[in-house]
Amino acid sequence: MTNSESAASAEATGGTATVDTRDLVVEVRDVTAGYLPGVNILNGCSLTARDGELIGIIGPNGAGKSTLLKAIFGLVKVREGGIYLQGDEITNQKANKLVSKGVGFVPQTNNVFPSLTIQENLEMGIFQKPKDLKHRLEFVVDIFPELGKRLTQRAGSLSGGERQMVAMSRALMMGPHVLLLDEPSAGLSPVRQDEAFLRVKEINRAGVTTIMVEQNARRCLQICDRGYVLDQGRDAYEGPGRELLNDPKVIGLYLGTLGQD
Amino acid sequence: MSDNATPTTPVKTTGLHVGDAGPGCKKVDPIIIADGVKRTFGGLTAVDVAHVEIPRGAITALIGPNGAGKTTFFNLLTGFDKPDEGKWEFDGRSLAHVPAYRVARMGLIRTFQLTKALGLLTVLDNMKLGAKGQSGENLFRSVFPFFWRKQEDDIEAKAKEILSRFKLDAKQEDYAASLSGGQRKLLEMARALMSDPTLVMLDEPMAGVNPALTQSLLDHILDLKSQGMTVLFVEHDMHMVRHIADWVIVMAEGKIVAEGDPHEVMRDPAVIDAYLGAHHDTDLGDDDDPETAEHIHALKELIDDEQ
Amino acid sequence: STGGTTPEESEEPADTGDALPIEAGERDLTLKVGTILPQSGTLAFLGPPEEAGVALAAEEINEADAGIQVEVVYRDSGDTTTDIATVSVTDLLSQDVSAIIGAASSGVSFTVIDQITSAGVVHFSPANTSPDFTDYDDNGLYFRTAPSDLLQGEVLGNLIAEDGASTLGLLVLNDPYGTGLAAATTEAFEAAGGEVVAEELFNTGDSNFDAQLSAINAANPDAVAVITFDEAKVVVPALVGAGYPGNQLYFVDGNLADYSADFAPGLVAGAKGTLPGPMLEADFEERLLGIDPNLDSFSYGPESYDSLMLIALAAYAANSTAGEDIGAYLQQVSGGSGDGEVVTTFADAAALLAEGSQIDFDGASGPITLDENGDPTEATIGIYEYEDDNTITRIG
Amino acid sequence: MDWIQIFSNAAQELISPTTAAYALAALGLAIHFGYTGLLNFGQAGFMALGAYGFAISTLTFGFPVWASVLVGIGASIVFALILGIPTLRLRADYLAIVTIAAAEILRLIFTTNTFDDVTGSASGLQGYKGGLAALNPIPPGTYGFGPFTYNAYDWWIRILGWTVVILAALFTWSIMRSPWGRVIKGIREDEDAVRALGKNVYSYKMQSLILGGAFGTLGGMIFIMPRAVVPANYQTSLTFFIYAILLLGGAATILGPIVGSMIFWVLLSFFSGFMARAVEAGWFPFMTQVQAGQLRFILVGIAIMLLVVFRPQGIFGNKKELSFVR
Amino acid sequence: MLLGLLVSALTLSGIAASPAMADEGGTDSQAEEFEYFFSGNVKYNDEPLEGVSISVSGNGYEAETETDENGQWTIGVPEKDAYEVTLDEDTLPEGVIVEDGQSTVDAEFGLTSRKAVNFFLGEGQRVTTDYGAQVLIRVVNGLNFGLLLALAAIGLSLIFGTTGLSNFAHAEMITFGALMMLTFSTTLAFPVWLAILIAVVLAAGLGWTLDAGLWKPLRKRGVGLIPLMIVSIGLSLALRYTFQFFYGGSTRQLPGATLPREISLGPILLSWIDVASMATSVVVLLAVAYFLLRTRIGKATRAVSDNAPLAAASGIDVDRVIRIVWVLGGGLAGLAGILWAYFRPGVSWDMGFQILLLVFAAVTLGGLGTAFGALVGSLIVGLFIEVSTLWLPSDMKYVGALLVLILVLLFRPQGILGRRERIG
Ligand SMILES: Nc1ncnc2c1ncn2[C@@H]1O[C@H](COP(=O)(O)OP(=O)(O)OP(=O)(O)O)[C@@H](O)[C@H]1O
Ligand SMILES: Nc1ncnc2c1ncn2[C@@H]1O[C@H](COP(=O)(O)OP(=O)(O)OP(=O)(O)O)[C@@H](O)[C@H]1O
Ligand SMILES: [Mg+2]
Ligand SMILES: [Mg+2]
Repeated sequence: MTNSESAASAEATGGTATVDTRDLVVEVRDVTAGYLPGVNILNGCSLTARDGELIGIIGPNGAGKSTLLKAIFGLVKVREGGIYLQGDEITNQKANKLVSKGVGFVPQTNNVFPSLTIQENLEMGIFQKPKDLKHRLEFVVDIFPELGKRLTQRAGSLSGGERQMVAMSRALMMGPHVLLLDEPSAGLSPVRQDEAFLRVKEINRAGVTTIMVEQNARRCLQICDRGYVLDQGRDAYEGPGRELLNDPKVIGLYLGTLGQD
Repeated sequence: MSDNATPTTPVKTTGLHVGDAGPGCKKVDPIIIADGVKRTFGGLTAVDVAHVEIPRGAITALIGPNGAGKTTFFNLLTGFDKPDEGKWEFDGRSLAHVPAYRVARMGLIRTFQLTKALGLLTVLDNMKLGAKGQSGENLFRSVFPFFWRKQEDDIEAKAKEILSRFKLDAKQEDYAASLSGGQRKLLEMARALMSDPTLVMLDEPMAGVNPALTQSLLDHILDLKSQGMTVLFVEHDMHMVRHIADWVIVMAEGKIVAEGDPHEVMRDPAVIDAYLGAHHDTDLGDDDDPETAEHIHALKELIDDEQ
Repeated sequence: STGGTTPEESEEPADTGDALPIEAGERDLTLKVGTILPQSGTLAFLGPPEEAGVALAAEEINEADAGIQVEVVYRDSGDTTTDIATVSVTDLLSQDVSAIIGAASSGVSFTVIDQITSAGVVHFSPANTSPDFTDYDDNGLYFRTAPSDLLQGEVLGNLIAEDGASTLGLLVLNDPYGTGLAAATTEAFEAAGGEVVAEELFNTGDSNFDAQLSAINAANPDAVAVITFDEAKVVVPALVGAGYPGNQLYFVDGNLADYSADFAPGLVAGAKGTLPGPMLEADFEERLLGIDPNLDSFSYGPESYDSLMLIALAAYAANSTAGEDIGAYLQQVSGGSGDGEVVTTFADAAALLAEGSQIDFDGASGPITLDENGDPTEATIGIYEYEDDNTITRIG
Repeated sequence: MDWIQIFSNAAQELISPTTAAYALAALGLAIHFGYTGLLNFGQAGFMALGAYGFAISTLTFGFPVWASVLVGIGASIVFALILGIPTLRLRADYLAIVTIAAAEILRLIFTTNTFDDVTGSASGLQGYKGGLAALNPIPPGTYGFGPFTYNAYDWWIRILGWTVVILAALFTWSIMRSPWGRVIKGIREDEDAVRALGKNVYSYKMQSLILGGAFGTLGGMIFIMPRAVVPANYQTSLTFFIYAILLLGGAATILGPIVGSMIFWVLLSFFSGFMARAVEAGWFPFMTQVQAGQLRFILVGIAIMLLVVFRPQGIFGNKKELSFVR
Repeated sequence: MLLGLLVSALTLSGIAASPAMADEGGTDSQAEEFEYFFSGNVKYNDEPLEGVSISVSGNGYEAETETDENGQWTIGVPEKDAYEVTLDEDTLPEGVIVEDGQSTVDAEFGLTSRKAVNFFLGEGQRVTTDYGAQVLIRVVNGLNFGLLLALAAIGLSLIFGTTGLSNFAHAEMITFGALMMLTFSTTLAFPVWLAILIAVVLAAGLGWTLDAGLWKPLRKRGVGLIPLMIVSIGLSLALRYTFQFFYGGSTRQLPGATLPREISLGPILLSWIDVASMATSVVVLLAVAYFLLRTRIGKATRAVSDNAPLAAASGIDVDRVIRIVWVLGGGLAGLAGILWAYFRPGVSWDMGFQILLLVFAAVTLGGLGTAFGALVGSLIVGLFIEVSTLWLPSDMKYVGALLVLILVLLFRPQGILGRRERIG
């Protein structure tokens, strides 16, 4: 599916009543990418995110969701196709360049600096804008009070969920225009998960274009504007979150019925 | 994709406890008994369990807020960490000062929350490593293949079977380092099952695993339960806990704070308050919540400040 | 007796009478000799004067045009850490050399002596002093020109005693050279009524010597003998800097050098040292400098020069360039078989040999006479003193 | 320039006992580092034990050859145990430094003048070859063709040395494709995971340390057959060179260490011969003979770098593994 | 060995040596007639005694002489043989006596033609340093050496910390600083302060160059840490011999390096250079610690060392941070090299390589990658090297320090200041 088609289909299937006329912020155009020579993980994957949209990506394990985020963020080499940020090509750009262009990213694994304290981890989140440190620190500690109590503990000794909080907070510290989240809720306790989703939504509503990969697909599709289902390196389904949530095919293949009881 | 997502209603094991269900209550047939186990890190008491028993032949869920000490408790039970005090036994045998590998040999296998795939071994080799009692693992016998060839074939067959259940069969010849986050979780769990453990302790096995697959794997676990295996797992996915757990133990700040049947425990206001949260079981999709609106406003200000 | 040495003639030659005959007549020989001297590694500072000595000898032999032409192939011995010597020897042997000159370090020589001598090639070291070579099973092919440490040690011990020191500190490099020399010095010094109050060893490649120096300083001996190679450049300033009087130091051949460029003026003024070899002919140093103008030390240059001279003369005497033949004649041309006319230049020596007469070659390093083990039996040990500008003058 | 001579000299290194000794030591390291992930930087110490164990048993105690070999191996097992008990719990990089330190301690003990009677201190030991030479079945004489022409003893030690190498390689190959090898490789990847699966990691690491150490020890014995025992040979740089050889060939491979050793020595010999002749021939008028000797090491250093740069996985290594290195 | 010496002694038949002391007086005119000489000193409580009569007898020959104003005497004899040397007690000054039987000494020539026989009378009054003072001196030396090691180690530790690379070529960066100092201060005769400045800047430049030309491209290609370590071993070899190529194999001194120490505090003697170098080390170490713990770049450095991809995702320019660390590490190594050249003293092509193991030991002992650990480790290594030789033979002085390293790691496997990683 090319970008224009996909945009068109988004409008056509248009669950949301109005046609979206906002600017394209992120555009992934037929991207092919992979790790090993000769093995493509993404096979002509396309995705768009308009200004202020909250996009959810779901799909089976190994579908290439993380790879897609990494490709957008320049951490996996894009072999074909292109990635555009507000119309400018950013294919294979250095990660720190993208950060200065207002893109933030939370990886799925290894997402904290183990030997830095929590506070230092958070400071790293706002490395390029040290002036705003105080403000944002307060903001983040407000969301995750557990962290506030332990600002001097080294992140390496944190529990899995605590790490995940640190990782989330670090991204929130950035105050980016575009936020890429890879399974931010994994490992969080239910109450923290809800908190995290709500905050993501709030941040998004405050104007941050957000693309999140989630395995907690129900929660994700509940809050997102549009969802993509990725399978075998390409976008298999795409549509408004609610619609996907109730699409029997999507349920059968990806969502399962557990959450419905 | 297969159609194994068809819902099944698992058979719950009941009548596990003696007397009232509550923190530290006695079990009819406990497989693990821990007494006064305590572990502190500097000033922080991560685990402080007065008494807990894990029922045999059942699926027990260990839940609790982040940082409650669940993983640390796992580490203590399996010999990966040493408690400051306390004693605990498995199958009637004390585990104090027993090194991790011996614990595993007794049939108590655990997985890690932060996965430990053996990166430069193939997925299949990862699995084979999980099998126990391999005669070819002895240096002297390893030189002569006829000692271990047959056993090796059996192990391989078994590994392939489990892999296909875990949807990893396509990746069996790849290095484990090339797996995605969720696939690693799957491998971690599949590998643990290779040794036919008496008790398997899974640390957040399904975090990051696709829901549809989760469902089919739960069936597998129930299968194993029916064959007599005991399962203790940590999980934050309440659907899953409700679905398969026969018993739930709630931990908070290192202590056991509640125990009981899953549905009952999840109705406990204290558990809801500290763990499940008010939004639990509600849709997060609607924007009309006044608190949310307030936050959005604050955020917008923050962003405007920067410009 | 100012400044002279009093070489004593060998009274009782090791092997009298049965000298091999020397064929009279013209020769037409091309002698190929290899060297394995240190070009790289920790002993590399010893390499240049040694190679210059060999090169000078080759030049003089070839200029003499006496029917023998010498071709020298220079290879590296490295040090014992790099194990390059075996590679160099393989290379040299493949070029059919008749003799190999080297190595500087006894340790390296031990690594290659079997390889060389079992190939029927003469192994001739200008600098090995380890006593273990004396009885080594070398097919009679191992020779050396460096005088034994026993001799220098005795001279040094007596010198320190004569200077009135009753106590002595030793700072010693732990290798065959250092420990051998230290033992001989100690023996002589104690026999004269003194006492060694501190003997501190260090290893090649040690980074600093503070602990050793503190120990010596703490014992406060009347004199300190510094038995080292190049390490002296580090040790001596540190020792004097720590308060030990520079004029009570004694140097040995491994480190007796001109320190005017290295040390603060007067640092070692009045210190003494011993160095084997007769007073170098005034022009010998200049001749060496003519070969390599960058030389800043001449250690083992004369010995290396003599090594090649003797090898060439032995080949000339044998009228053969086979290693075994050279080995058979080496002792004889050095004067070790007793008879023979004393000669000091190659041209004279070759002229005598061409007449069929025996010779006794005395070279730049003294009246070398080899015994049946290939060890030198005669030597003169010079005594030197440091001037205010840290240069040395021979005083005995 | 006599290229034929340069090449034929270099070719001789292919089968030289020194090459065999380094190959064996590198094979030991392959077990340690390549397969088990033990960053053992004390292989020189194991080699020294082989050399000294053999020489001291022969010289001081008058043991026959087989007993001397056993003493050397016994010593290395004891060393591995002493070294392993405290260090096998260490993280890989700590282990590296501790093993360097242990090997240096050994070398310093062999070097110190304090035990001169037994160790020969800095001058080392010689005169222990009689026993081995007496076992030589080859009648005296010179055999071979082209550059490979040696006398009976030289052939004997070459045959012995390479036989040991081949046997060791076959042995390593067979254990590494067995379940034992799988556990060992698992430990390299993550020992906690392997521990959780019920394997006694400590014991496996110890077995690996002993086995690779014993190979190093045998290498040490072969190493001294054509030369003498000199303590300065066993410095840390020896271990460095062996690592270079191992990585040249490929860390977790059987043929890698052997071919790596051949390449290393052939290169060294080639540079040696070439540089010296080039200076003699006046190709580098600005350079002295002495500098040529040094330039060779510069070139060897650069060659090691280039090989790693252009083939980081080594000659036999698997390119794919590289994309996953941490 | 001893046996060997004896054997070779026997083979040295007629050996000649020159008479020493020829122009130092005490040579009787009769000495000229002979080839063999006895000579010696007569001293009482370290003061020379003049006019004491000494006689030599043996082999049917007898001769006598008197000591000169320096208490020295020389007697020539005709044969190389055993003689009796006797001091005539009557000629001694009032109050000076010789213990019974010690006025006659049997003396025999060795290999040379000269033999010294000394008579030291009275009590020797050698002033030795007492044990306590010795310990003190060693401790101060150890601290001094330790600080220097720390300076060298911290750069290594930083580079290890940020890139995970065990850089064996660090030794050559140390040497490089010293060699540049030598070039600019001695060869080009710049003022010392300027030469130091230039040398440190050039060393920092070397760090820059190495990173830009070698390490960064290798990082880009994703070469693993162990292959990188081997590259550093190759680089170390190449650089070391390059230094030897250009500077030769011998040791040289920097200006002012051989001046005596003149600051004395009790038994401790220090030079101004020692004091300056200790002060420099302390100041620089504090500055580095401040840099790491307090500055933004410093924290970024640690972040990169923890998780470089994540650091990049946080907006840190990883390559720039690593470049800064290399420049800093190079500069520190260069400075360490200069101080090392003064401390040792001496500049040589392998001076850095000689302490590489110690530097690594120090870094490890303290805990890999922790800057303070490097300091603590260095001090311990320095102290142990200096102090342990009070009990150990001095040629085993590193054994003590290395043993401590092993023992410490036995009890703290993560190093002194290192932290244990969490499992699971
Ligand atoms: N090595 C350590 N040093 C200091 N604190 C530690 C260490 N290990 C764990 N902790 C602390 O102990 C507490 C319990 O951690 P644990 O990992 O057991 O939590 P958990 O219940 O598994 O949480 P989660 O659900 O987030 O995985 C946490 O607050 C953690 O920060
Ligand atoms: N470093 C790597 N090298 C080689 N292949 C890789 C690597 N990382 C991932 N892969 C492969 O790429 C495919 C997609 O991986 P990716 O991590 O993008 O999956 P994902 O959709 O994020 O899955 P999950 O939900 O499990 O995180 C998988 O088949 C995986 O095996
Ligand atoms: Mg993923
Ligand atoms: Mg946990």
